[in-house]
Amino acid sequence: MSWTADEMMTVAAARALRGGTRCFVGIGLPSTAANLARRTHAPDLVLVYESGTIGAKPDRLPLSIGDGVLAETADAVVSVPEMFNYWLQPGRIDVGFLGAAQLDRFGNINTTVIGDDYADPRVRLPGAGGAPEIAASCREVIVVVRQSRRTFVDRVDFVTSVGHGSGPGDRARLGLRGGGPALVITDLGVLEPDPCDRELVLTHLHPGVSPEQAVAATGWPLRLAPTVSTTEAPRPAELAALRALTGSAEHEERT
Amino acid sequence: MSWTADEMMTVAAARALRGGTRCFVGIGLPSTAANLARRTHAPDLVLVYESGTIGAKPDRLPLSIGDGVLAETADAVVSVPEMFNYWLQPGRIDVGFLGAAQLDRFGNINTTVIGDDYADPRVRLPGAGGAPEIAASCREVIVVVRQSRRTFVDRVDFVTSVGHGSGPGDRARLGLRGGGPALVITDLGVLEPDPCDRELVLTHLHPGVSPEQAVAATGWPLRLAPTVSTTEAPRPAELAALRALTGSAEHEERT
Amino acid sequence: MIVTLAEAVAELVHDGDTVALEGFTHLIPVAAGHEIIRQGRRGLTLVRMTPDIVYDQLIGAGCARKLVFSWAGNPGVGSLHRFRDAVQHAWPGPLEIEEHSHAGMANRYVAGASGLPFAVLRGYTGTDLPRHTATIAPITCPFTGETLTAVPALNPDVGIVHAQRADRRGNVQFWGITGVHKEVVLASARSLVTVEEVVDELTPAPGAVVLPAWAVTRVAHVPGGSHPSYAMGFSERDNDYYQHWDTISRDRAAFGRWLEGLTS
Amino acid sequence: MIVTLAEAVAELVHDGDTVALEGFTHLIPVAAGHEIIRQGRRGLTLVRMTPDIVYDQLIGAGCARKLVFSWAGNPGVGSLHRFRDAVQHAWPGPLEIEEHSHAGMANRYVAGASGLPFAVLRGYTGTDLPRHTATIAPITCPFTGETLTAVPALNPDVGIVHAQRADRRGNVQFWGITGVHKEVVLASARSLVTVEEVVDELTPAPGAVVLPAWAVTRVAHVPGGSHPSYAMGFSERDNDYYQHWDTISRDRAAFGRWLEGLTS
Repeated sequence: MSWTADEMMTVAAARALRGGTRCFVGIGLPSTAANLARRTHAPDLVLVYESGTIGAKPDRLPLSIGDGVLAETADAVVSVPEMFNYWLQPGRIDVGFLGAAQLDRFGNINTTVIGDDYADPRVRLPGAGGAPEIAASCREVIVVVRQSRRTFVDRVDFVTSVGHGSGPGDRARLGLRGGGPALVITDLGVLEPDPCDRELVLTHLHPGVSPEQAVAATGWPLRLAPTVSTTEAPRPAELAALRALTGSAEHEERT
Repeated sequence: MSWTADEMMTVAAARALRGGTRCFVGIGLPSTAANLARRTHAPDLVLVYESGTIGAKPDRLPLSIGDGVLAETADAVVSVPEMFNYWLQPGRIDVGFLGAAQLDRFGNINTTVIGDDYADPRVRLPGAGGAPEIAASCREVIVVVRQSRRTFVDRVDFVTSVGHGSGPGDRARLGLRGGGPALVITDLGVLEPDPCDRELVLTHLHPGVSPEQAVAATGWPLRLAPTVSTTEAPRPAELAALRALTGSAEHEERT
Repeated sequence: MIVTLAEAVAELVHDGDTVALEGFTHLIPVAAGHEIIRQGRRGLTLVRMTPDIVYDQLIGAGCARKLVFSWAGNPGVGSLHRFRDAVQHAWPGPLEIEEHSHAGMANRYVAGASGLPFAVLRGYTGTDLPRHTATIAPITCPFTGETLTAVPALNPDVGIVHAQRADRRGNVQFWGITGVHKEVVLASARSLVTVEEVVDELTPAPGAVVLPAWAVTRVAHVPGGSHPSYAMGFSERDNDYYQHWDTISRDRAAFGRWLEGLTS
Repeated sequence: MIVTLAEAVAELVHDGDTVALEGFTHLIPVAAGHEIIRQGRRGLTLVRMTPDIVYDQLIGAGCARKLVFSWAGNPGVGSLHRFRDAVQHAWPGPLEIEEHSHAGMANRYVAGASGLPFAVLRGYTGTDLPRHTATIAPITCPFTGETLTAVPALNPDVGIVHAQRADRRGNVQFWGITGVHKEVVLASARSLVTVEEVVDELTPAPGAVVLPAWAVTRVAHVPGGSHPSYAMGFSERDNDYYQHWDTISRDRAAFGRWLEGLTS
């Protein structure tokens, strides 16, 4: 069964979620991965959406964070202030799933502006949303993002959400209580912060991806972990569940 | 139809409430008066209880501020933090109804301790409850309390809830946004703050009460308003509604 | 209390006002936004956590002077092209922005609804937002000495939301994802709620929030008034329209034709 | 997750703990308080907005070292005699008090549930409470310069409430007057919810609040566990018992007999 790089990325992200985990989910790839995990190995995964739905159990992929199916199937629906104040801020959520327009070597994230001048940006992006506080307060953060030199930059143009700041101890100094990015899952492989200096290093490559490809798609001199493992290819059951979720029977050949 | 001093006091308090008024109600005399007003001249009076019930329409007198009948008949039931933060604090409530164990000439209220030593009180009273913020935030406050030298004191032993402080301008200086006590309704008559110096002066006497009785029941040299009116005696319809509410057909002769 | 949408907007929304149309994906008062465009309001400070299609439209139509927000995008689709055009090219005019996070915006409404001048949260620390947004400040806990973040209250001149139902006296009821509905109505000096239906009496429903009539300024009966957003129990989100908007909004001329269709 | 009341109290409540039993008139966890007395806990800091009969009992039984509260009385009846005896005559031992207003206590729980060290409110100004309560402090708005009041978060070691229902996985549901139920459970390091019934599946109900099982430490099935308080839909408030308690509690000997009946 063949699969696309995006499917590999989504499957890898789903696998990173364990059963019982409380997961703060954004729409798009994170939501697909979290729902896939719930359909496969982690049926008791707790999906929390910033729209206020706690323990949503959608039978189809929600198309927005405020999809009616989330409210209808949730254990509880709370107001948005309550979601941020009572549930996210005190550290009740295990995993925050984030995307990024830019990501730097310490896992800091930009979703605000591209360009040096905030007042006159080259590209105006949507902005912060819930991300800064998700990045601050979840026990750990998983970033799901396609890897390219445009995205994986030496220094983000704007720090929307703090990863490991500029290195060890920075999160503690800032008073951020969550652990920050633990995994960055891309269409090429997986990056994890070095235990000592917190710089993201390549720890996994997806099947068929070379280290050179990953290095070439990274805007800083990407370090490889002492052992770089190969991700297990998507299993047929995983692919079937994913495609049932996304409703796409068609799929591209992986190039 | 004869009536008791307490009945006169309750009827006078009920009459002070106009239709459409949002009224923050404590249990006991204030609740009886507010419910009486709703049954007689002010059917659209909005009863708000600190237990979180907004627009309660009880068909019998609730016996506690958390009586089930309040929740069952309310337009909305909110949490206690929401009640204080979203509804009381911003000044959405027109009238706050308070009782008092001690009350001084400026309408400051004590419900905390009797005696000079807080740490070793002569009598330990229940304490503040919602009163300090009701007194601070409602557009105006009505105090309903039996008049005696023990209660109407020159200086309260403990300021639990601020009335007019120590005189004109004090509320503004303290940043209190509500108007403070506008009426003190007792079993003898009605006191109102002097428009200039904010000291409570006698403006009404209930039928059959002499000015001397009121002065004798007051622990400071009670001033009389230029015109002291006589309260209209309870009408038969008011008494009937009150007695139906309190379920007491028996009533004492007024002495 | 219950008036037409046109009457409500004419009465409540004035040039130069600070106006918040809220609804977190659900119950967005889109029809009210269109009426503001139709009535030609100018110089508005628009406030909204998630400016999406209706704010793209208001901005493109030239109603806004300033935007206060935390996430401006077309959810599930991509960018807001009118918003980007305003920020990047000042078209149809310059747009001042005041940018926050969701947690910050939600707490600003909470402070506004609570009659407090500010709210406290754990937020923004280490990000670049405080360097560009004046309404973010550190605050010290008087008991522990810890530094946290303060944001000022939002108290719009007008708060507008859509809801499922009102009764004839103007009591309002909504359920499903309730977002910051209650907060924006209570924080605003004046408020308008557009509703799917007006009933004789509200019946209790699971998860339903009720706002008493005396906490709302005006109610307007506007069935379908949240389209392309939705009203749980009444309509489904029109996901195709969100896609469709991407095509219309990419191009100033196409947007112009859309605007002409709305206002003519 | 679902254990007996005796097991829950043995596991969760330790000598010297700060324990909050909440329930605003409604859903007061009286049976849990009695179990704390039976198990002979000592040195507790008891927290409760409205200490009433069950706190009078805990204080009279000698479980408490300190009381944090805002209104201590027998609602609709009068005084709490065991509380007064402790404060006025240090019987059965001295009782330290930390006294607040309702608004302050409610906000302290909100801060605790929110993971913040303090809360801000318009409160206490001009009263004598700040002269006697150390946990009240002024705080200045960084935007307007206005002075408001700060109170520190409450984060009890154990929070205990009564509720109508739980499902077998431990998800908890309650409705009617919900008071500070959610806040005290979320603010506490450990929590216990006693429930009227355990069902296979929770069904939505108007006004119902649901706490997911993972936000609660233990659930115990204790039908009638809020008597003489009540559980809407299950029982009525026993107003006679509140009157009756006045007689029992006035007298140390009568109270002693009541206590012996409870613990033997």
